[in-house]
Amino acid sequence: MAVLLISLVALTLIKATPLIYAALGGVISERSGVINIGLEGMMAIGAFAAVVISYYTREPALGILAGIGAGALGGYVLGIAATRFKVDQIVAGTGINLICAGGAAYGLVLIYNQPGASAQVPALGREYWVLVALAFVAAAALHWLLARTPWGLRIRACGENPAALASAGIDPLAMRVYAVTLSGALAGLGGAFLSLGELNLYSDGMTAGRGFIALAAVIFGRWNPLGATFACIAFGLFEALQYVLQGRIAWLPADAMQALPYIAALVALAGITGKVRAPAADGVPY
Amino acid sequence: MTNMRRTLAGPLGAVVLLVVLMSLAMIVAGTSPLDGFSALFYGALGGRSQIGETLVATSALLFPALGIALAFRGGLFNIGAEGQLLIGALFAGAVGAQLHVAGPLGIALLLVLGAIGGGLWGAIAGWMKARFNANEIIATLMLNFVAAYVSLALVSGPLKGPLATGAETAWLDQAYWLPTLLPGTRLSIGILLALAVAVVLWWLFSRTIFGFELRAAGDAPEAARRAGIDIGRITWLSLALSGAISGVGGATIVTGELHRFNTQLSPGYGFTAIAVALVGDLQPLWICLAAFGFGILEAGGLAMQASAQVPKDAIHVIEGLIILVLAARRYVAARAETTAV
Amino acid sequence: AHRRGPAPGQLTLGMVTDVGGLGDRSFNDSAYRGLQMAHARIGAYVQVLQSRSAADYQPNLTALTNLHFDMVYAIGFLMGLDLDQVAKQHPQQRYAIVDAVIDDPNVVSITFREQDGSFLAGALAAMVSKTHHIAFLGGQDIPLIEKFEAGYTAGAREVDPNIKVDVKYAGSFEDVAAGKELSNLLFNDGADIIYTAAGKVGLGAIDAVKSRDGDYIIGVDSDQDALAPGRVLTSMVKKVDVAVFDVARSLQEGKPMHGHVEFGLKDGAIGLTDFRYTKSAIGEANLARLKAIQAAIVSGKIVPPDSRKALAAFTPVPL
Amino acid sequence: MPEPALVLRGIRKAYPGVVAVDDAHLELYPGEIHALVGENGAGKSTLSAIAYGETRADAGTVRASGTVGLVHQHFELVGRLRVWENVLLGREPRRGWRIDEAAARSRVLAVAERNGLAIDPNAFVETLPIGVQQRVELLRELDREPAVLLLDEPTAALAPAEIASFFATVQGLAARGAAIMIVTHKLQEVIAYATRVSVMRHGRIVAQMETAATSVDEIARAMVGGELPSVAARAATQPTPCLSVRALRAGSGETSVEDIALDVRAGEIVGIAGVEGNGQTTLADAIAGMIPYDGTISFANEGAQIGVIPQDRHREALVMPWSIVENVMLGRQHRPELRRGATLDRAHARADAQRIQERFDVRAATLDVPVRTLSGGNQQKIVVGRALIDDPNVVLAYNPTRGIDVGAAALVQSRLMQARNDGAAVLLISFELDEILALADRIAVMYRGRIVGEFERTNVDRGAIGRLMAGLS
Ligand SMILES: Nc1ncnc2c1ncn2[C@@H]1O[C@H](COP(=O)(O)OP(=O)(O)OP(=O)(O)O)[C@@H](O)[C@H]1O
Ligand SMILES: Nc1ncnc2c1ncn2[C@@H]1O[C@H](COP(=O)(O)OP(=O)(O)OP(=O)(O)O)[C@@H](O)[C@H]1O
Ligand SMILES: [Mg+2]
Ligand SMILES: [Mg+2]
Repeated sequence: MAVLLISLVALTLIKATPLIYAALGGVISERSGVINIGLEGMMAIGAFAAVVISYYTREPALGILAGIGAGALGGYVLGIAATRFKVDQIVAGTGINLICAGGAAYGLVLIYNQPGASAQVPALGREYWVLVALAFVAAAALHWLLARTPWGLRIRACGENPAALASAGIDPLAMRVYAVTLSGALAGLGGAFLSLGELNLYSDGMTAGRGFIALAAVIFGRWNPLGATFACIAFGLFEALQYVLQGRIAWLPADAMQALPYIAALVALAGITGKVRAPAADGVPY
Repeated sequence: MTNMRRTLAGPLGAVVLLVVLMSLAMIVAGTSPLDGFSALFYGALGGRSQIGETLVATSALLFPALGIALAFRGGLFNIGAEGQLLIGALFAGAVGAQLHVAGPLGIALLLVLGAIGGGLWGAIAGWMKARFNANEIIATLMLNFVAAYVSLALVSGPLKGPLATGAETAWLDQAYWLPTLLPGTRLSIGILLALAVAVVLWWLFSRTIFGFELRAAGDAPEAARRAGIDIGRITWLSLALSGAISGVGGATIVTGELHRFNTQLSPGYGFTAIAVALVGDLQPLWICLAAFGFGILEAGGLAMQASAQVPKDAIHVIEGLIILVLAARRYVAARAETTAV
Repeated sequence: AHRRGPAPGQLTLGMVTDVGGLGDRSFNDSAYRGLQMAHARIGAYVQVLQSRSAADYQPNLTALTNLHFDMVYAIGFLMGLDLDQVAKQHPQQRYAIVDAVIDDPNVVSITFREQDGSFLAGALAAMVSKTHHIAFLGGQDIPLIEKFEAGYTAGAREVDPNIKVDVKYAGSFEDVAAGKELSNLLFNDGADIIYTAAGKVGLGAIDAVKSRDGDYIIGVDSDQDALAPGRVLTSMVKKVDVAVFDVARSLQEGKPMHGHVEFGLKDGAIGLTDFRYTKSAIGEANLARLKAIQAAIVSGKIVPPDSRKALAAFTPVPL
Repeated sequence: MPEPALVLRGIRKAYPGVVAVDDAHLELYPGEIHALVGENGAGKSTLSAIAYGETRADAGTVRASGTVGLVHQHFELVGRLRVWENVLLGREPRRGWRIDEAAARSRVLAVAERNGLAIDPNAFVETLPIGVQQRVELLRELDREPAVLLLDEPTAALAPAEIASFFATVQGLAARGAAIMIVTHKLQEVIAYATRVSVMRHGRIVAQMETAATSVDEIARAMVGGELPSVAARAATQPTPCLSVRALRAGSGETSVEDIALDVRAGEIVGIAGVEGNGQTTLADAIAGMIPYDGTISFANEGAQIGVIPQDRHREALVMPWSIVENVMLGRQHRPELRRGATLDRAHARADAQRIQERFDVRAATLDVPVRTLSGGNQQKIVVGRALIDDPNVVLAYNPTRGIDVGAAALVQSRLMQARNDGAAVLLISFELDEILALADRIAVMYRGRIVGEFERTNVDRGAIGRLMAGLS
């Protein structure tokens, strides 16, 4: 029983970590007023870039950095499209998702001359627990940054009323590009955690909707880093529970069990009625 | 400078930019752009069966795109078209495989079932939004996952066809098959239905009171509420209708192409359709055009992969680029206009 | 690496993958190896189309048909019904399908007795397990995977009637991380051997076992032993490549195959790998016992179950 | 004369279909309070935005000798941030990485004190009444010590007492050497507080006067380019019961109302006087059926038509990206004359829009332009026009002339009077006591959610009303 509990906790943390990174990215982006539907793609490209760089340099730490960089690039493109070019944020995010997932799949062919999955590459060993811990540190840090620093104040103002920021002499568009880039960097880190922290390869489809779950966590967490982290943990816990319970409840088919975390999320969504309020200018172009 | 801007601004500019980007992608892949493009266009439009495949993809994208447009117009971000399509298909496939009703009535029954299934799935999110103010982006997203797992559980269990080797229902009776539109291809008359839905939606948005109220609720919810519009009703109704349209789309895939329900019947049409709807500016008639464009890519992409060694995923990159470039073109055009006075 | 179209007179082979796609290090990859063999040994021109959804099967098959390949392979039972339709529309085109039986004159149907190989895997696992607790990790709970599960469980019971066999499904063939997480869970729960039949998800399981002494993964479809030497006990190989190559060669030699061809233990198209990293861990006695079981299956003395229902009726056969 | 602080030369700005500003010249001098007046759509906001550098002119030059500050016609505040955060956004005092909150608060208090403004730096802006929000806007600009301060209709939403203190602040600033330009439609303010006044018409500056040497009438004539329309005369009516409110209790917190009893009869205008934030919004929303309430609100005749002029035209009345025609249909989409089966009769709606345009002199390039592109006053005219077009039994008017020019205001007031003369029951909520005194047959004074006094037109006592509004009895 104790063993079960420990693996449940370990599993929950491991499940939650990539979600937390992506969700924190989602928080920053949405607090600045940009809905980042592209988190999924940025995770994928981050996971891919991490593996490629680790493959060439044999240095997983560099791979992680590359993952962050690739995610940031995805974020930057989304940011520019959604601000300077006034592309609808949902459209731009959808485009980014296609480009990132397609680009990674394409990259596999170009680099490994083999579609579907990369070779195994040098990955983080036990150090990956550092990344798990770092996720929580990052959540706390982001919470503090948003609440206490000029940077945080400006991000929040940008998501509430970009015109006010403009009146204060700060370009809200630049602010948004910056926030979405950071958002992409975090999502990229989440992806890199998957491919080089937990595993040691990139495989098409390996992000498996985590970016979208992170997006949900942002809302469950009420656009607050700590809340979003909590939501990711809850989601991780439900997934872990689903894994553990599978096969223990004889009459419930495995596939139906797999729907459990999502159904739990729906119920939770109905439960937090009314109190949720998005940043006023979230999703509204400036 | 001004002249260059102007050229760039027009749709021509967008096309040129796209061709350049796509060529670059092909060169990186070691394929000559000439081969790539000829493969793309030959594969999409080079003959009857190619055109047929293109239109099959067009039809599959058009339904969910129209459904999405309906919800988006009402200010509701329905990103659950994929799940709604799947449940619509499941309803049609499950009943079609069990029950035997002959003739056009049977086909109509399956399409209606598709609408009911998808509509129900959309209405769940709508009800949650109206009743609990639950964020519809998240609700529809979660329902996608639930739809996938639940339908899989059903067709690998109770609804599994007796002869099926995979997770699918039994074959539908021939009587349920949608008539073929283009002989020798898989193109069914489903696409006509999709076009009809587009026309109805156009009429709905631009002419009817319901469409007016829907748009008001989407564009200015508080003003709409004060104008006596029941926002809750609009919310669940538009999500239900939106889901119903995607559901009919799922049913047409079942009755028109696959002739059975299979959990893997959509490669993410419901997601690509978001892009189709938005590239089509949420205007039903433009969406038809956008769906055709994406249909060309989907079908041509397959052929490109076959004869020019461009992997299919390259098509996703291209689709993504198209979305960004087309969406940005309006801004570029506007800029050119204001600075060129 | 600029590839061109086929030369005149070259044997042309096309292949459509199922939604698992290439790179699964497993089922689809194995079929692809068969094509590469055909390329290397008999100079065939080879083309692969991947499918993203069930709706892609027909267009993919049709696309290759339109390009007039000499043989079009449909990889996967999922395509059975689709191939049937396409084949009827194009009676002069030759097709082959893996894992399903299609009754068309222009289609060769290739199937395997996965339950037989899985039975051996289960028997081996039961012999090697120190905890009397082993596990099965499936991708999605679909009939094909059920064959693996049922054969494996029966094989384990054949050796150790009281063994505990945990069964979990990842709900996906792609979520590699889920494979690792579930494997760690199963290991932590006391299982010391996991048989995976889960496409790319299995890659995660293999990563999980790398850092665990005394625990093993049994790979599937392709020879996955080298992915974690010494930690992959064996792989239940399904030599789709051999079958695919055989079909091509017979065509090249002007004696094309017809109808339903079933591959099993006796053809060597199904079976366990040669334990090159794990021989000493398994021990000679166990290997001998395994041989005896294999002989019993080939002779029909043991009939491994191919579904959970058949498993319920299975009783160990005294040898 | 000293050097001008701001010089505008030959400014021109065209939008599709209109020339918003046309060859405008203007100079502002340190220490002066310069009023910029003009009809709705004359180009005042556009010119201010160009002077500030927010909008780029098509032609002309802007030269400023120091920082320029602009307080927009629509507030640009972040409701969910605190006062000090809004004021110091972009110029936050720091201690290391973090904001030095204590320093920030004291700095805001210091600026407020220097300018004679009372403010709680910790309050969340969205919880503040509009008058106080205006102070926050002003503080933000004041903190930057601007050499030139442009104020676009800063007093449109302020109560008389607030206006006086607002101008005290502005005068103090001018005395310290700032050049101030103030856009306003309240011509008395111009005479009372400004030193010079420029009049804009159709994008041009058509007149410039010393306020000491001019009058409200002269400015108004320059604005309109002729005589002002006079307000329709009050006809004799036989008021009959129409709207009756009893024991009404609604809302929560500061703006809740309690124990309200009120009758508005057909053929009369009842004015609700009061300082903003005393429950007027809640009362109006309850009568319009927009919020739940206890007590009774009853109409004498079944199915009475209510025409509503809401408080916030952007959020509550208009769909900004829609055309004028479509906005004219909004709220009327179920009216028999506008519908044909399930569809809407657009031709009829267009005719209605035309009628409104004529009756209210709406300045727009065409009826198909998005209302977003209209000037604030023209937007308001559409809202008023729509509320009155169907000859409603009850008219609920909330600050109906806020932000509209004197000519248009006279027009709107005339239309309200005509509606009354034609037998409508008009409830007029206004923060402008003058407007209420001019129009109302009866006046009720609201304070802290209650009606604290009622007056007949025949025996109004301005002083008494003022005292009641301030909570003194
Ligand atoms: N993906 C996972 N899912 C669930 N539990 C895990 C996972 N990864 C690790 N754990 C738990 O954490 C423990 C310690 O992990 P360990 O350091 O072995 O990670 P690892 O990534 O497998 O190592 P390596 O990178 O060297 O392969 C495991 O024994 C297991 O209990
Ligand atoms: N962004 C825009 N697009 C198109 N037209 C515009 C835009 N902004 C202003 N206009 C037009 O320019 C003209 C001047 O508008 P402006 O807002 O400067 O008027 P104003 O004098 O401030 O009026 P008001 O007193 O009503 O605020 C109007 O006709 C208006 O419709
Ligand atoms: Mg690891
Ligand atoms: Mg103005």
